[in-house]
Amino acid sequence: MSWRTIDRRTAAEQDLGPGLNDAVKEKIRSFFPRYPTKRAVLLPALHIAQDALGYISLRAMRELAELLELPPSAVLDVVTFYTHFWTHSRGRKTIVLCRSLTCELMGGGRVREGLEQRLGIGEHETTPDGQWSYMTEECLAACEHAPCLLINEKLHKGVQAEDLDRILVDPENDHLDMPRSTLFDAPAETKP
Amino acid sequence: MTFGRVLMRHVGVPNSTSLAVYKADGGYAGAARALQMTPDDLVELVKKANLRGRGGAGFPAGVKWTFLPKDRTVTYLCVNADESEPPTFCNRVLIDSDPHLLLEGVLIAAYATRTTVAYIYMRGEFCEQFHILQRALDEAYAAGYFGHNILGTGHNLECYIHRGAGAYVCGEETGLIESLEGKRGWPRIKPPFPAVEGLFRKPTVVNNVETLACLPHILTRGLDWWLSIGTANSKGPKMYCISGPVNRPGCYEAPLGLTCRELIYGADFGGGMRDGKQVKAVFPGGLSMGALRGDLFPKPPDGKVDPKQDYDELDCALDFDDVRKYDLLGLGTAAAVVVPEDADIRDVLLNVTRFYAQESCGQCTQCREGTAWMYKIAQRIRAGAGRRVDLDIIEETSRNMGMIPGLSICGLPDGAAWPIRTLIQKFRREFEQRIAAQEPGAAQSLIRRTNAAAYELPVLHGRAVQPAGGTFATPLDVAPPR
Amino acid sequence: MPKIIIDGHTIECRSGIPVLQAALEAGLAVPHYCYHPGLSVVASCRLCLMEMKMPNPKTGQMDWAPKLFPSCQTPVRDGLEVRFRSDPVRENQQHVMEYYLLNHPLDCPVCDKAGECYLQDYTEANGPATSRMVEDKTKNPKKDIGPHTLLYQDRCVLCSRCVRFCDEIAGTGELAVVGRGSRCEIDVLPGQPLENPLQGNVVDLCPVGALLDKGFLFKQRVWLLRSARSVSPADSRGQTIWIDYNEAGIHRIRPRYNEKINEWWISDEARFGWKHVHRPDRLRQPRIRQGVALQPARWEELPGLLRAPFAGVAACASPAGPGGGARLAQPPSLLGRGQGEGQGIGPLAAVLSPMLTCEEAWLLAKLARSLAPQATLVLGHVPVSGHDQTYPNGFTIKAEKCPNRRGVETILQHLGGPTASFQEFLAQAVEGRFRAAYVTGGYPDAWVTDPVAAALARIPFLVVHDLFPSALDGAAAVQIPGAAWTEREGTFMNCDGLLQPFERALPPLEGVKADGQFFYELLGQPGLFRAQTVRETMAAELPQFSEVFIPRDLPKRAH
Amino acid sequence: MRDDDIIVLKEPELTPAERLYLPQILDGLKTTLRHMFDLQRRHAVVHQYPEQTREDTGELRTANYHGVHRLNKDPDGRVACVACFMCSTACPAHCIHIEAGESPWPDREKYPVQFDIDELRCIYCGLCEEACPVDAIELTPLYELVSCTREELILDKEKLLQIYEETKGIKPRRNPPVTDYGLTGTQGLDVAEPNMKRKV
Repeated sequence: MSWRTIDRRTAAEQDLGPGLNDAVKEKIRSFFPRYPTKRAVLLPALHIAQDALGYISLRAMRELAELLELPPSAVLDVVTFYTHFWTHSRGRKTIVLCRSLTCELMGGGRVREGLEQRLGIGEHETTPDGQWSYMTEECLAACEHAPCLLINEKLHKGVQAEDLDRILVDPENDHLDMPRSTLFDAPAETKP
Repeated sequence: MTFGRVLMRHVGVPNSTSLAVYKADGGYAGAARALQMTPDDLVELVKKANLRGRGGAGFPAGVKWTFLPKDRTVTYLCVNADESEPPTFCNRVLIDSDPHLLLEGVLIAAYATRTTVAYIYMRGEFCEQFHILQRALDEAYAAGYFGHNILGTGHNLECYIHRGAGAYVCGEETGLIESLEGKRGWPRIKPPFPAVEGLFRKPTVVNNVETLACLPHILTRGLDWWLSIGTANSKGPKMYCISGPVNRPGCYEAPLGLTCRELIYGADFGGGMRDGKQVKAVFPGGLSMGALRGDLFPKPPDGKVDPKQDYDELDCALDFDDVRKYDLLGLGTAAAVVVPEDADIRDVLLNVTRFYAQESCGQCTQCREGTAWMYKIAQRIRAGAGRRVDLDIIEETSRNMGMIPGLSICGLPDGAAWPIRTLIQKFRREFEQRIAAQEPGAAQSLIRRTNAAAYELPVLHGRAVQPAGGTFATPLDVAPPR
Repeated sequence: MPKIIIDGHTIECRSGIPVLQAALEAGLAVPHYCYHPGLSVVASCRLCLMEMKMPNPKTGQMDWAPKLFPSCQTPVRDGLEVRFRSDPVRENQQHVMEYYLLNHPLDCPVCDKAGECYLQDYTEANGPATSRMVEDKTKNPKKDIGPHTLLYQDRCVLCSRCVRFCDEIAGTGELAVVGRGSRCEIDVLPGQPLENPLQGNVVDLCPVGALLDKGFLFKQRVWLLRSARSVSPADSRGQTIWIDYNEAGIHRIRPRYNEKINEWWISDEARFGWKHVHRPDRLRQPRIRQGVALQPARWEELPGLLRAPFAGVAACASPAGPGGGARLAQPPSLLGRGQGEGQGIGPLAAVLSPMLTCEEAWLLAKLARSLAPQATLVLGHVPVSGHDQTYPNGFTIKAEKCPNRRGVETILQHLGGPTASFQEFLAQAVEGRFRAAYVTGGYPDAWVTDPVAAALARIPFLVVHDLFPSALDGAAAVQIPGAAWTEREGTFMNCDGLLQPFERALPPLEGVKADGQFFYELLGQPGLFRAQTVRETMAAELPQFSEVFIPRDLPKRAH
Repeated sequence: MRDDDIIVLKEPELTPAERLYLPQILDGLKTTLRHMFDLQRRHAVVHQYPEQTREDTGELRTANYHGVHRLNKDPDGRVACVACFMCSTACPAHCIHIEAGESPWPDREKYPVQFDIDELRCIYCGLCEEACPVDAIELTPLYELVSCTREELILDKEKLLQIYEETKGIKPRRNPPVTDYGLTGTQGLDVAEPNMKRKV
């Protein structure tokens, strides 16, 4: 077909991305007793996989499907439905910007502009040095501190466009590991 | 006001998330009391308390529990902690400061419904809250409040936290159930209702965080205390949220029936507007419930005040009934966002339509296509290429979606239609002023070239729509694309 | 049988079906997309909404409820009163149609679905004439999702029928809805294409032109096609099909509803199993051996040419004495090679292919027996590949890839006398027991293996009646071109003994005579071969053939 | 032969008044008589063709004259036809034969591989022009249609496109190609990216 068509029948090896290692799979299997069906483990499994790989690669989707005994498309279906999951690789630090009504009224739009200007990227893009990605969410449920944003899992409250310089260079960003419980903590050796 | 905070009594208390602090303050006494009653008595008690669900619809929790089939073998309890309604954050505040109150509520509800497995469905954006709750849960397990043979009563309860991943529609109970089952959060068709066939096709109860947090207090403080709070049909304390440009944005607990004006201007609550601005509009129950006119309503050009239309609506009492008099969908989450006088109403419309276009799940046609269309129109109006007929189209579209006229599977399109419709209805004059003031040529670049005729066709077949009027008197001269 | 009232008319319907199905079967044109009787109900298109009478909570009287109900989700119950002809219902239909067309491209001229597209029909019946959306439409890419299927995403109305089909019927789940809200799309996981053996059904299921068959793409407009009721010869289950054809030939095959066998679906084998009909190397002329080569012959001379040698062979075999070998059209040397005549086995054999219809097999068997009462009747080669495949909802693809093995067997059993299986026949042929044989083929694929060719080469007077040239050509004394099943009429008996008639779609290829007609002429019967007439004569002897099964004809859009 | 292949036609029943045939005869005579006695218009009825053509007398209305067909080109010079078969469906004389195929261009899908019109069979009714959704087929004011053989008057795609080049000066293409995207012209190239990368 000479007109424009996307070929979905094949996926090149380099597009498949990284896969899950045994520790991650074992972690996922540890969730099986919690639910009566294996399918119900899909959402926790995706969280674990994203913690481990940074995003959900095509190979990870296939492996998860195999692990949970699902058709592979079912994983794709769920991954694309939820905004939390990335289907392409992202930076080491991800900024989640709130764009709910309160945040916009309180100056969220300017924060977003400032962010795009400083990082030079659009939504769902990554800076060339692989450090930053950003996305917007409809509401972070921190409206009393609007406008607010998340860097990895740390909430920054009452951020104005002028504060961005300070927030972006904050050395704390580099070790923003939340005190995780054992739930979604990907096994340590798989951390990127 | 002599109302003592109960749901929020631990806000600001140091180390309040620990079991020790919670127990020192009489924690888990309600659960202990409940475990001594029979489940049926407990259900009866909650029914008498007329505890109406705090999630938005206000359905009595006790009645919901009685819908469970009598001969069930397995029951699931789902806790709806997917608090996604914009400007709502009371669940977050509650979990932040008092996770054990929620867990105690879970325990009581699980006992009342004879549930042995409970899932707390928590939205993906709650990161810190997830860890707080998980720690609290681990503590409670260790202390024997969860697990096998709780406090020696022979009742078992496993409780798991299940994290969502960013989908508003998973706050709908069947959407939540689907999501828990590892599918996309497409709400299910009803019947069967979750109480009969819910999670994993078993009878299921879905309750909101705040609803469950009320249970320990009903048990420890008694029914009389509970019934003494609030208005005739809306009993108990409620957590109100206020955000936007007010002096003290935040979450406040008050008996049901607080008025909107009190919430904004009351010294105990919002503390008045920042910089002495006036209120243009308030969304008093989360976005979905619709907008109220503020102090500053658009004045008619001739200065004549129409008593039917030109009044502010801040005296609306925020309970389950009074809101309907002001053409709101319901109480919702009682989370108010204040739109100040200097905000452009078109921005508000754009934000609201974008939210629903973004969050519509895509199942029902009216909602999937309608929300996206309204967003496109709102974008165009914001860009300065609006027409007066667009307001009619948006309003008509908002009437043609939702569960109330039976046109959709879940209530999300109702929630989408209400704020948009009330915005257009209550602020139409301002929209029209904005449209009248815009650049006449602006529309050209934004209107599909191949469908120029539609620009002049405001009439849907068989249905009279207001004459177009529009901004532009003459038809657009549309050049063919080269 | 519950009775429901639709728009004031009382309708008796099957119990346990939704109101929508009852209405459709009663002939009402209720628009709908997502509902399909073979799939689960999702009630997401919101187009089939109706008004329903419910007890009014205030008065207790039955009254029209103030809201609409999806008729696909409401089961029928006795006394239910609903209406589709009312203003709220019509208004909703208009609005939904407007929503559907907001982003749907108006490319009907190049869309293969045009003419049988639900969106076209419903828009014409219910929709507004113009769209009020003046913004640009959302454009989505086209996707190549499988070896046979293309997905035109921007035409999709997200009825999710295809997704449910893959999940529930095929059980393979290759398709999924991806994305959310107005950004929803149908897609496969890259590298996991749609290629299950039932995948072609998603194209029929698609109510709009989103899923298209690559083989049919751009070939014809559907309103230029005619449809013939047929039965697929692809396997022994006898899936009922529509053959869509026009003067240029067959263009596609669609499933024909059959409550006993294949319901709404067919396998890809049946769907794509017509390509051989138009293969250019089809035999087009009868030929007889003269010297070494086969030379063209006229159809008119064939009956004489064939009857004489067969009768001669039969006479040879009889104790009465030497036969009329001299009267044979063939050089006697050619005949003389055959030596032995087995005990109880006639030297004449007729190989009845399981690709023949019951009527043709009957005529050929009768012919053989009329010429030689001891003629050996042989059930032809039964092609088998793999194992039976059964899908989650019970759809089965049989390993036996011929339509009428059971029909031929029934006839052979009834006629009695010397019969043989194909293997026995081959073994006996190798021993040289046959002096003449009439071998029918008609298989879509090459079926003559080397052992078969070697065995049949031992038969001095071999008549081959087949579609394509094969390794038998060198051994055949007479070669007769066969007609494909689309060019014939008759009945097939499926593996469960169900007798199903099918009609002719195309005229036989130029120069070819339909098999039944030729056998008729061989038997010396006057007039035209009509399957029905032959079947009636058969039924006098074989009661199994007195009744055929014809599936229910459903109204348009009732699937 | 299937039963529905047979079309039974019934001759219309004539009423007794119609059987007289007199009204029809009188009706015809009326026209003849009118021309006989209308001296003023008599000269206008007959042209001295070919010495005098209708172009010379200025009576040829180029905008709607039903002459030989042409196939229009799109702005990129390609055949505008999208091979939808509408014209051949509408054609009462069955004189249009189309074979469709995949287009060699990235912005369009379908185009006519073969497009033949039998000008001898054509009755010049113009229904094809009406039916065309992209205004690709149009009737030109050319009426001098002559050839030495019948085959020459079965015009193929190249010939029809050539007629467009010859006649676009006399009769411009009626409607610009602004139907919905994908059908004609260079639109439709800005297709959105696939969903995988577009989750916003």
